[in-house]
Amino acid sequence: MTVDFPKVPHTTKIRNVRKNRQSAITTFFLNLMRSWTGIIGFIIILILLLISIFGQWIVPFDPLLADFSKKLLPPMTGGHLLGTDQLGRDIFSRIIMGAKISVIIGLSTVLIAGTFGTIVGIISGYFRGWVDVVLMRIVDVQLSFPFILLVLVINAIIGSGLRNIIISLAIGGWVIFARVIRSEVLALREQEFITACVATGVSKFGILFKHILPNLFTPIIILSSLQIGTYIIAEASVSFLGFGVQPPEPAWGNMLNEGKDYIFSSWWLITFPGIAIMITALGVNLFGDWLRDTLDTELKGE
Amino acid sequence: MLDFIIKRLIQVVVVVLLALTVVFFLIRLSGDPTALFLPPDASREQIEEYREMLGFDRPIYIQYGEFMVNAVQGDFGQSLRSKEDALPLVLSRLPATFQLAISALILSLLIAIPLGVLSAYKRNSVFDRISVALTVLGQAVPSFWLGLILIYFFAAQLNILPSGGAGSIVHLILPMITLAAYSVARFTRFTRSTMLDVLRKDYIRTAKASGVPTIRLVGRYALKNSLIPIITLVALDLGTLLGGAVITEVVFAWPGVGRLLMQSLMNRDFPIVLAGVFIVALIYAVINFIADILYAYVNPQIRVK
Amino acid sequence: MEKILQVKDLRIQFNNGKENIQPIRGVYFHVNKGETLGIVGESGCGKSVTSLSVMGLLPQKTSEIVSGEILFNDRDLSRLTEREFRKLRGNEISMIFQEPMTSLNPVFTIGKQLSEPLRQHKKMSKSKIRETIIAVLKQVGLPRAEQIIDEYPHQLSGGMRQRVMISLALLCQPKLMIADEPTTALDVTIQAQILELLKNIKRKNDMSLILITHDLSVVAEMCDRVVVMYAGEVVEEAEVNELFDQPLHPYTQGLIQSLPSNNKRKSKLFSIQGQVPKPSEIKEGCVFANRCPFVFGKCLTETPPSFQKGKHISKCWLQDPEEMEVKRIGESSTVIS
Amino acid sequence: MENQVLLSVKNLKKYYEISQGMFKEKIVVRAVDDVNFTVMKGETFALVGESGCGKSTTGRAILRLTEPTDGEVIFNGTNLALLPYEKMRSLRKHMQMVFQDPYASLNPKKSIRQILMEPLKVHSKFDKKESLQKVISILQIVGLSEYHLDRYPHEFSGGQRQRIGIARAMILQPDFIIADEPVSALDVSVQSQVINLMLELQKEFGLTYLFISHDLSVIQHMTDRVAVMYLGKIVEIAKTEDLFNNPKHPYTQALLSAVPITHPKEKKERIILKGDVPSPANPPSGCTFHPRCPFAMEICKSELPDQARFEEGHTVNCHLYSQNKEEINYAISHS
Repeated sequence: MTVDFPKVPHTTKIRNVRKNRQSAITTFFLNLMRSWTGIIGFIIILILLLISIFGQWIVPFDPLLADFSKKLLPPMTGGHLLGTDQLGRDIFSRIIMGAKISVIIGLSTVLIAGTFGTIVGIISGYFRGWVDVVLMRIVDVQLSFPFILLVLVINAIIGSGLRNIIISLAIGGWVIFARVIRSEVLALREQEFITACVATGVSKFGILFKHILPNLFTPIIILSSLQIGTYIIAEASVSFLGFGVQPPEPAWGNMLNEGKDYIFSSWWLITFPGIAIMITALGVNLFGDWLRDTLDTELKGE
Repeated sequence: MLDFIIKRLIQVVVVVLLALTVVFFLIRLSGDPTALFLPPDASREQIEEYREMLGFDRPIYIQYGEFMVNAVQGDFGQSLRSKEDALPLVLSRLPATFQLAISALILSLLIAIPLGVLSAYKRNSVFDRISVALTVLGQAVPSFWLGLILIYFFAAQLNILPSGGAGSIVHLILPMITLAAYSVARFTRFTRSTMLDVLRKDYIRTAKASGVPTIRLVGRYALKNSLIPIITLVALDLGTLLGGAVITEVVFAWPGVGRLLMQSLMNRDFPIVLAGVFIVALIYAVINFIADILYAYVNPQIRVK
Repeated sequence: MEKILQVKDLRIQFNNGKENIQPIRGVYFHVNKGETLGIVGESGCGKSVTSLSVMGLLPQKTSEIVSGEILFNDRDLSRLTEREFRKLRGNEISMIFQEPMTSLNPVFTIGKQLSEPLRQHKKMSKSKIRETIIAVLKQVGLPRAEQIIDEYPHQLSGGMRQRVMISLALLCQPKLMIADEPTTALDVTIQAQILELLKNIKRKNDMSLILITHDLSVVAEMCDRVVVMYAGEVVEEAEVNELFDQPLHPYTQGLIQSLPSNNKRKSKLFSIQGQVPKPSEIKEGCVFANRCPFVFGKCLTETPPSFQKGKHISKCWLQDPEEMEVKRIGESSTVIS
Repeated sequence: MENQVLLSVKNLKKYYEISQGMFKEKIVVRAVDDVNFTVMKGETFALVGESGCGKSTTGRAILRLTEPTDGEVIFNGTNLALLPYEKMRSLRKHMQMVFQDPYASLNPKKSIRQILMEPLKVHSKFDKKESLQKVISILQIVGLSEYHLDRYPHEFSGGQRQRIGIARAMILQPDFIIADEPVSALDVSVQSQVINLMLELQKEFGLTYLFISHDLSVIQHMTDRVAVMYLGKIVEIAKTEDLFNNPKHPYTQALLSAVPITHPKEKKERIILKGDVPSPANPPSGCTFHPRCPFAMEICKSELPDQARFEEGHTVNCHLYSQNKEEINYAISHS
């Protein structure tokens, strides 16, 4: 009982109707234009990225060069826009260089924690069984310990430095990804379109890679963008407490740590690095919120 | 309900034991433990002697077993510096931390819930916009920096509040505000969005259709529905609050567990670190446990079962 | 006959942040005292929006009544303040919603939720309130009313919850009850129970009922008169028998003919081609023109007025006496609007 | 081709266990409890019942979209319930499914081209060019066109999405399609379009349907035989016309009488059932329908009724028909 499909003449050209669709980038900017906060966040991030890439060429002074004759100069004196610190180093230059450290830490932590957490989340959520039970118990245990404290303890044990603070943050941060991605996978698994794939005869791995993974892209992007801000603030806190990035590296956190002893005499030491952290976190958060709002509505359709 | 409580209690125990295990192995795996326990200028003989004394020459699983057996009995050894017993030392600092954390929590809830409700009720008004802007800003300000700025203004400039230390209620004001700031921002924002969600629900429309005035709708009805997710968030955030307490304690020289833990980490005084981790994990697990029960109380769908 | 509700030229506009759309474009209908009026139409035709506007429950920020009147006992509801509306809602007009599962608040007991309209509109003591609620719960056929009053919604089945919703709407003995798809979420056997209940209650309480539904058989079962809505307009209005015997608008004809029971078993069902236009796609001419089997030139360019034949109104050029080449016969055929 | 058995379901069971905590026994929900029926080649067999009666779970258990707890599903001589996953996967090209919710059953991130190419790729039926030809021709068959190839599901209306769902099920040219409430999410005017499409496809390709629905008028219109389900069990099976003209089980009678009239002048005798459907986690003893049954007898409370057979394969599970005739007449005349 084979009934053939009606023949379609071979001359039929397959038209591509993509022409009248917006490209992804155009859509991105059109959506961005609708939100003030999104634009602000985007601009802050853009500036941050630019100065962390080109910072070393635009700094007016060597950020590491100490000059005791110029120590604790207030802002706008001697060509020092934001003044100098207790060793006579230019604060403006140090903040610019600090941006690079924050960006490196934020991005690499999100990359490591995100990748690891996502993998765990997918394994846990898709294959379930005892693997899921074990992994989620671990996540539960870790989540039952304050993030910042965990990072501090780990960092104190494994030692300071840029690499180690990234490792500490990643160890502290992967669980959020694992938790969120797992619940996304669980929700996706129950979706009718996944059942439809099983009914079609798509293999388990086909379903995972072709149907579940692409649908995880959005939650991963949203979560990552929101986590970067957390990581940057956490790093600053850890460095402020004397762990993390060590002097003389100009991280915003340890600048505040060094400056806090001069709080009664020289306000600028603690003011500007803090503002830098705040603006960065603000930009990342605003952008992340905007991303979540637009992508979420996109997910839901119209 | 009873087996729910028992189940959660078992979970608390597991969490605490696992937290200890992880920190124990992290410390052991991060290098020669004896070196960590002794000042860097110790002689070779001293190290060997110490190693034997602390039993580090034995296989690690025996050390682990012994540590856990002792830990369960509350014995974490002595501080390497002051030679005080570790756990009692940590416990003696606990009231100060509680004082700070609880006052900050109460302060933030007192501000955040009314603010969030009002913001949702007057959505898109000037008041709402300002409150949203402040919450966004509040979440971006690192708490230790806020602490420094407060010290600068109120201690250094105005000289009306102490910059650190403990003792009287005035000492509490700045640390409490510092610690509460982030939570205020987060809770306000969450209360607002939860309220907005609830106000869109079918059952709110039903109440409206029975002639309930908006004020009562928001204050009496929607608020109770919103409490369930708010309690969940507050419980989850207590960890952040405790973590923030550590930093705040350091900034304001507040004599709590956090400051002790920080000093011990600096000094590599690991018995105290372990005792501190034990206490923090225990507190956090217990808080979550209480939150779960509270949650069941507010949510009749769980309670009635 | 006394008209309890009159809706005249109602136009409602929604703003979704990007653009303005008008899901309701000039709706006319009325409800006589003591009758059941059915409003039928498919999803998106504006039947629910219309009913919400009568209740004053449209979202305040994003929607706006652009023009028209909603006369309830000769009082224009479209100009009422929120405070004035509140005194009406649940008191003189009440409403039953489609989803009994989500329409009751999960964290309050049934009694607490039912006491609300009485608290707002009647001065009653607590014990009197409780008494009244139990009486109404019994009236809607709920067993164990004395216990149910202290239970939470999740302890009840869908059918029971819908009974609770009906009792909520009934508490203050309203003059008009609006039921928005009251049985759509329910199973057939439960639907039969609820429809029966609505019929009895309407009779006993001497009120008028607006029944909003997509289901023609519910209309056949329940209604005295029917308004058919399509794409934000009323396309036909008639007494129920007349509508089923002699539908005038091609859309109504199509709906009735496409019911499986009106077709020979296993045969191809009659079906209306194409799809409902989106509000943004509606242009000049008749809204149904793109799907109408009888479409002709005028339909595409001019919006038809409502033609009236006795009590039967239809918004279709085919009913134009000139088009039909039927001479006007006195008053029986006049053009309104 | 007539009278050839395509699918036979024997003693199919699907139980769910719900944990009640450590100290309480698990609750067993008997979603599908000992279901038996056969589907002939080329016919449309309906499963009808109210929500929670287990009709959808039965459909899913047959295709092993949910693993059956027990029982046999014999399709063309193979017992699907015992097949290893990979074998089952390759057999799926012969049996497909159309889902109720056309919004949820299409992956929002995939274009129509990707959605329709996938089944062909999975079962490596054709090369790329041929596949595309198939996709285009199936789109035309279901009333869409190649113009829609690169659009995404959210750009379509409900009816169009259901057409796409049907196209996906049809593209592998299966012998058997399970349609789970395929038209209940659709508007009336679109509903008839989709029913027509399904009827046409059946005629053209000789398809066999298992049609799951709660809508009795649709079932009456398009199916050949019907099984009525109540609380996980089949209570009556008959030819569609027989069932609608002469329902035997009290539940079927009540169900049919509850169907709304289609013309206001129609008068109908209603059997209004008492109460609600009990929970399948805690079904009544004996015949599960007895608490609501107007004819319930003593025996119904304790014993499960056997199947009574009538002419033309009409079977009923009810004590009224296993007792002697006089008692039945007594019960009916006193109702």
